[in-house]
Amino acid sequence: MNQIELTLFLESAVRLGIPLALAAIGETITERSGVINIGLEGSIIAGALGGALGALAFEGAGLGVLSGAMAGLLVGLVFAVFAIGLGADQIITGTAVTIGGLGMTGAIYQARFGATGTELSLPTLAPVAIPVLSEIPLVGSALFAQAPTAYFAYLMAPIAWYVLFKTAWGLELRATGEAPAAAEAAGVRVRLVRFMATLFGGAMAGIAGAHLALAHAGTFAENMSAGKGFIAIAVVVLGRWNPLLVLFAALFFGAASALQFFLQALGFDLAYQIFLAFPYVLTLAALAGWVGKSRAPAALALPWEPHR
Amino acid sequence: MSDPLVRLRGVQRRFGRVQALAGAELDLHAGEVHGVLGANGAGKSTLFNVLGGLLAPDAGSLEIEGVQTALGSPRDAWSRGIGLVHQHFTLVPALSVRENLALGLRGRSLTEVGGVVEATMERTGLRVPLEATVSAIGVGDRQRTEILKTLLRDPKVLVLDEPTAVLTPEEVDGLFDLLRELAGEGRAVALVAHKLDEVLAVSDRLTVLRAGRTVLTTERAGASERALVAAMVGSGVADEIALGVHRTGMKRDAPARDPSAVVGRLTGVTGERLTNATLEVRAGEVLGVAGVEGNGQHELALVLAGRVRPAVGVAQVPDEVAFVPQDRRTEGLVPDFDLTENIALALSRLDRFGAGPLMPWDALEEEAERIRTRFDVTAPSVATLAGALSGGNQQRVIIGRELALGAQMLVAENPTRGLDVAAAAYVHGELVRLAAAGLAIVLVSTDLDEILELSDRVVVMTRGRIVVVPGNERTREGVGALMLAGRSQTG
Amino acid sequence: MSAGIAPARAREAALLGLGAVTLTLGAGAVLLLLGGYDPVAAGASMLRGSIGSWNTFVSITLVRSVPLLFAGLAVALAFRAGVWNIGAEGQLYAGAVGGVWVALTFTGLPSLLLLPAVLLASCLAGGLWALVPTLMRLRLGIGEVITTILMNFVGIYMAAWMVHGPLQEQRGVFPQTDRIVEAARLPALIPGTRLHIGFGLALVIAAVLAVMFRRTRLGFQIRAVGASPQAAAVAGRIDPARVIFISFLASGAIAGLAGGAEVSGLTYALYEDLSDGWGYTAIAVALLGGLRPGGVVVTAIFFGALQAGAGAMQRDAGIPAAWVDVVEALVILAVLGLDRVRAARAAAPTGEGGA
Amino acid sequence: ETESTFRAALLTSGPVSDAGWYAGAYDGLLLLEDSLGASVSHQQTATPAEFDEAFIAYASSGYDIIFAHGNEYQDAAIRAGEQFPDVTIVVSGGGRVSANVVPLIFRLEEGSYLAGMAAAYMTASKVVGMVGGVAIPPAQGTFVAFESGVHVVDPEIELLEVFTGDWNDVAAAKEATVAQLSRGADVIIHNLDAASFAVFQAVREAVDGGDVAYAVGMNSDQNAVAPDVILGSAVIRIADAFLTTARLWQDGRVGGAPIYANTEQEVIDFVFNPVLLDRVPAEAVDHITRTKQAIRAGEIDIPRVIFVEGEGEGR
Ligand SMILES: Nc1ncnc2c1ncn2[C@@H]1O[C@H](COP(=O)(O)OP(=O)(O)OP(=O)(O)O)[C@@H](O)[C@H]1O
Ligand SMILES: Nc1ncnc2c1ncn2[C@@H]1O[C@H](COP(=O)(O)OP(=O)(O)OP(=O)(O)O)[C@@H](O)[C@H]1O
Ligand SMILES: [Mg+2]
Ligand SMILES: [Mg+2]
Repeated sequence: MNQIELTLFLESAVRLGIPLALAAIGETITERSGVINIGLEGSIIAGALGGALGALAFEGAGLGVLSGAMAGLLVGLVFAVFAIGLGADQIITGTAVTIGGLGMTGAIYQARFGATGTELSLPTLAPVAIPVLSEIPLVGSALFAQAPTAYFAYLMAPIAWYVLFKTAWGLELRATGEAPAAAEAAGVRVRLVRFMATLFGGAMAGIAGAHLALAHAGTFAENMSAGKGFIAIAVVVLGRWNPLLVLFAALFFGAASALQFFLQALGFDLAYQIFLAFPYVLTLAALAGWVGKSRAPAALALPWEPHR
Repeated sequence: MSDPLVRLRGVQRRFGRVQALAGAELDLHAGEVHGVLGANGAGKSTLFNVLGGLLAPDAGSLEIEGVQTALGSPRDAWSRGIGLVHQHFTLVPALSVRENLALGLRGRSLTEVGGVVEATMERTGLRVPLEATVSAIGVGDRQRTEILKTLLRDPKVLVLDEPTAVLTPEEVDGLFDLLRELAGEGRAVALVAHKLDEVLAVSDRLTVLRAGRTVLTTERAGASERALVAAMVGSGVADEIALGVHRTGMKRDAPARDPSAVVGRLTGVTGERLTNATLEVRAGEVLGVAGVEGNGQHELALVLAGRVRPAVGVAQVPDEVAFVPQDRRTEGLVPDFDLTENIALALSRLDRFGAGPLMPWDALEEEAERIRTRFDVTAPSVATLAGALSGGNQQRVIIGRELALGAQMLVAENPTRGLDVAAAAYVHGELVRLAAAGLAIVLVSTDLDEILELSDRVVVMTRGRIVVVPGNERTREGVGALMLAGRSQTG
Repeated sequence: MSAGIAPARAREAALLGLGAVTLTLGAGAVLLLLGGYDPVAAGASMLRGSIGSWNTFVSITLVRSVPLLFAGLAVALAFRAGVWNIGAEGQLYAGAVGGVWVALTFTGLPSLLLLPAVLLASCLAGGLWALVPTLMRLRLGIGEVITTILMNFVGIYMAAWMVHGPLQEQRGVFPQTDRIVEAARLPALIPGTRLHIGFGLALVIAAVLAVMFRRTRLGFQIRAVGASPQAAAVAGRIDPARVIFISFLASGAIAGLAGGAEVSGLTYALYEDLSDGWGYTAIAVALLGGLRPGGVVVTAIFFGALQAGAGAMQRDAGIPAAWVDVVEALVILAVLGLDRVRAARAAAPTGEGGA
Repeated sequence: ETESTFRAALLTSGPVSDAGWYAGAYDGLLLLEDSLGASVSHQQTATPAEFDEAFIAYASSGYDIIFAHGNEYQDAAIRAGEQFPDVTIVVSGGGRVSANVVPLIFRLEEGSYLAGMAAAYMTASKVVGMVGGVAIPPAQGTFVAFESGVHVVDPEIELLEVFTGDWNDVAAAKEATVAQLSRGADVIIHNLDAASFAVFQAVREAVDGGDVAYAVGMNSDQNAVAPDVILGSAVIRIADAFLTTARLWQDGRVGGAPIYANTEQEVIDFVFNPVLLDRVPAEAVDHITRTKQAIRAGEIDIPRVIFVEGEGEGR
């Protein structure tokens, strides 16, 4: 690759990483509270449709992102009501929410645009180049000539990190995910904390979906989330439940994915399925080389009922 | 007497088939230290959990400062000025001590918390390693953290459920001074402990629970040990426990054994928290291991019990060693298993339960039943989940199981921690009997009285090293001094 | 654990659960009405298409349940050992590839040899697919949740590559393998239906697992390590690593059978998109079945019926696939609500039968 | 219900809301209902196991003709055809033939050959890209034909090819397109479903960034989707093909041999985007129009991927 190609590759890596980062930062907060939301996929696709419909209704991509966030949050709410409110198993609930989210968005899309869909063209979230930063050689345009949602992700990572590790609120959140009984005994409202964390995760996933629809594709298609919810969950682990590392992990995964298209475009004569598997294999390798054990929050996925 | 700060009346609480509380009563007055006694499973923790807002009572009333109150959560209890130090730790293992303390002080900024913590440590003399992760500190430090966490919120009513079990004698004395001081400031202090002398030493008034009911409330002045024990366990067995066996019946002057039969031997074992540990354990003796928590006793116990193979040095121990581990809820038991399964965990390896691929459940269930009866475990049946037992009853199950192993050697860490007087006496009696029968016993304990009373030889662990205590220094003071040499390790 | 719920709480939880059931089913009906579809017709076609007749039940519902059954048992086994194997999907694909490879390679063998070889190969391949996360957990301490998810994607692409490359049909045109020989095909379990003996095999495995958990030392060790690896090691002197190794690989092997049985019992060739996320559905199946083999059998058949009914809803009631997914999700949520009712009732003290 | 009505079913393995390949089939089904009074039903299937099930369910409940819209159905179709000799199964892009199972072959190569010629006239960089979903023969066929269309005009032009592995993954399609643009491609053709929008979006962003680049629509007339960047579309009029097929079937003329749909019947076509037509040199328009007529007349053999069993005789 020459320098221009390298720059383009990096741009592509960031573009592919951003939706993962958005969803994974949200999920990090959710998981830190002891909830694993594998219904994330449902929130992402809802965010994509919500973003698309919002952008059409309000004739602007910005408000589209906001409605995407709301849609993602709504799906997160359904998950939270069952998994936290009712104490139902988180994995089953997440499975149902994913199926339901994919189905519901398809149903709404068809109700709005007809059974055979439409060639939908949306107001898009155009890249905004940040004056000086985007001129940095090599990485400047990749990192700083992106859609506003990318900057939102850059911003949320340190904010989430700060809240998580430096504030009393974050302390309560982490305690809730590690030892809910102890947190409750200290006066933390475990279920409330988990509710909020899950809704936040849902909203972030919604923004990720809106980004896909408005910044990336400029359209909505059924199932366009294409498994990103699951990858985001893997990214959270790769980022060791630390929002800053999660951002990097997402970009890493984005780079691995971008590489596959560049290698294909470069004309490497390998079956393309091998390129497609590449980011996953690379992530496995990265994990193996990523020395030191990271540990999930101890109470992750365990339903909690104050034992009264 | 003034109106009580706390008045509990007719409190009932049921867990499935178990009526844990059946009309318990308790008054706590400002300015008093109130001892609460009762056999294992009497309902002490349940009652305090009701007071702490953790459990909702099925019936009964709670008044705080004369006002009828219903506590919906621990949060409510906190806001009413009730601070509860739980029997089982309610710390977050993955967080640092400082963070755990900050969690107790919800809502204040972290810098503010720092100041309050320092001040409280200063005032109470409770020193804890602030930056350490809780999972890496010993139970003594955890207990201190737990108490500190509660005190930070400046409660009007302070309730401590078995706080002394893991503290050294000096620390117990210090804690009691602190409790008196706190009471002197006009707070009400309630305390559960199983050692009568401790409770008697610190309390102004006493309440005894039996089978979920309050059977006695009395001024300290008017209480005799005998009457208290009678109230706790019912009249019949009280005498021998209170007066005889527990106090004096244990100590043996001349152990009957063959001193040449070495059952276990460590040579130059070095590893985590162990430095060049060399030790022999002989048949028929009780070897007492004293030390401040975190000086390597637990690691020594694991090696002696054959649970950990040392990286450096040689450990010659029997294939089968009975082991009563320090943390009963994570190492001793599987809380989600029933009693039979928990007993099977250790016993199903034994030849007498056959060697085929199938589990001999019938025989194991019989064995479980036997242990339940023999050790008087309060549980509806052997199909009860271990996690649903009171702390003392969990300990009984473990001890019963390990003794049934019929091993040549027994390593026990704080075997009577959390046991009521009767059970503690029984366990002590068993240890003595087994030693007499030729078993090699290693008794690791933070309870110096227990060590001094039962042991033939005593060693002290300080900073991972073993120091043998000469016969003439085998006194509370002598051993205590050796132990304190290792104090800074944890402080 | 919910053993500590007091009577009032239990009643409250039960009511909450019932509310959830009513709400989700009600919401489903309202949504369908809003979408312009007839909920009654939808429900009827769902029932008809899943349990409407003996033949429907056997040839559609039970057939659909087979991969869920294998994969569900695989997940249940792993979860019981405290191994979070989210990788049944990848293991299923590996199993399908392994099985089809043997079936295409040893075409001369008699059925009596070839069939067991095919199934064994699926087991081995599935186990091999689980080996990577197993070693990464035991050797490197890397949690299996992430590694198994990643291996799923790798497995799916590996199978896709196989049908585009090494195992592609002789003509080299379509992304599929050649059809496997008769001798490598699982015979019908009930003659005249589509149900192949894979279903029987799954039931046998379920029975074996049930007996293992309840009666055998290994089963007990697995449960102990799953419930508390520390207590298992200290009190039970069980080596958790060994138990995890065995359970993880066995789980992968059983998940591999899901793929092998699908290929040799039903499709007779390997295709891309062999599975519709069954490995993930299997997690729900296993958990809803309480991680008990018997429970898994029931929930796998339930999910089989759900999916069979979903097809019928499209065909007979004209409800589009997207809507069918919505209904499916709502039914799962309603079942979750019911499950809460059941749990609350179990916790409530009922005389002798209590907690 | 009158005697003359017949029952037609459609199977797709993707959502019909894709405004493309599946949507066209669904429109076809509705066209049978409207024009021929057929009673119709549709099922979206996901796995090979479901294919069998759906065929059996439709055949055993009296459906007369089943359109299985994708080559993935071919094996299951043969099995079902044997079991239910009275039903007729039409497999779009299928490769296997029996008495009552027939492939419906869309000669989209004819359209994409023309698209290739257009691309060759428009490329300034002499690099042209192709972005595909899954590498199945019909998709590969369009690329092969596209390539030869390009080379008919200018044999020097370089072609890039990428498959994303997913017809609907918009993010993958976008990055694949960006990758090709960055390799210098300035005309991009696709063979995708819903993800095709991302190709147009990527090209549009390149144009917004000051480059000159074009996309080519595929499968349906996509000219209106992104009129600012789409040069033209290689079109299949699937609904028309279904209608024609159903009429043939009514006449008893379906069975035992593949059905071909091509430019001759105007099922396949290449249509320029009128908005951008003024940028296309007259010479190019003329050349393409002439070629189209030659193809219709059967004078030009378009290279293609042969995938029907026993096929060799061409059209
Ligand atoms: N959550 C629970 N579920 C079932 N049974 C319980 C539960 N909590 C307590 N019990 C039962 O209630 C009874 C009282 O237990 P409690 O913990 O109050 O006893 P305790 O007096 O604190 O005993 P110990 O001295 O052993 O700590 C015991 O029989 C115990 O098994
Ligand atoms: N979910 C549960 N189901 C059944 N029993 C439980 C459950 N949780 C705890 N227990 C048991 O209920 C009782 C109360 O639990 P807890 O953790 O509060 O311990 P405790 O012994 O009562 O000490 P503490 O005073 O610290 O509460 C204990 O006997 C404990 O073993
Ligand atoms: Mg207690
Ligand atoms: Mg207790």
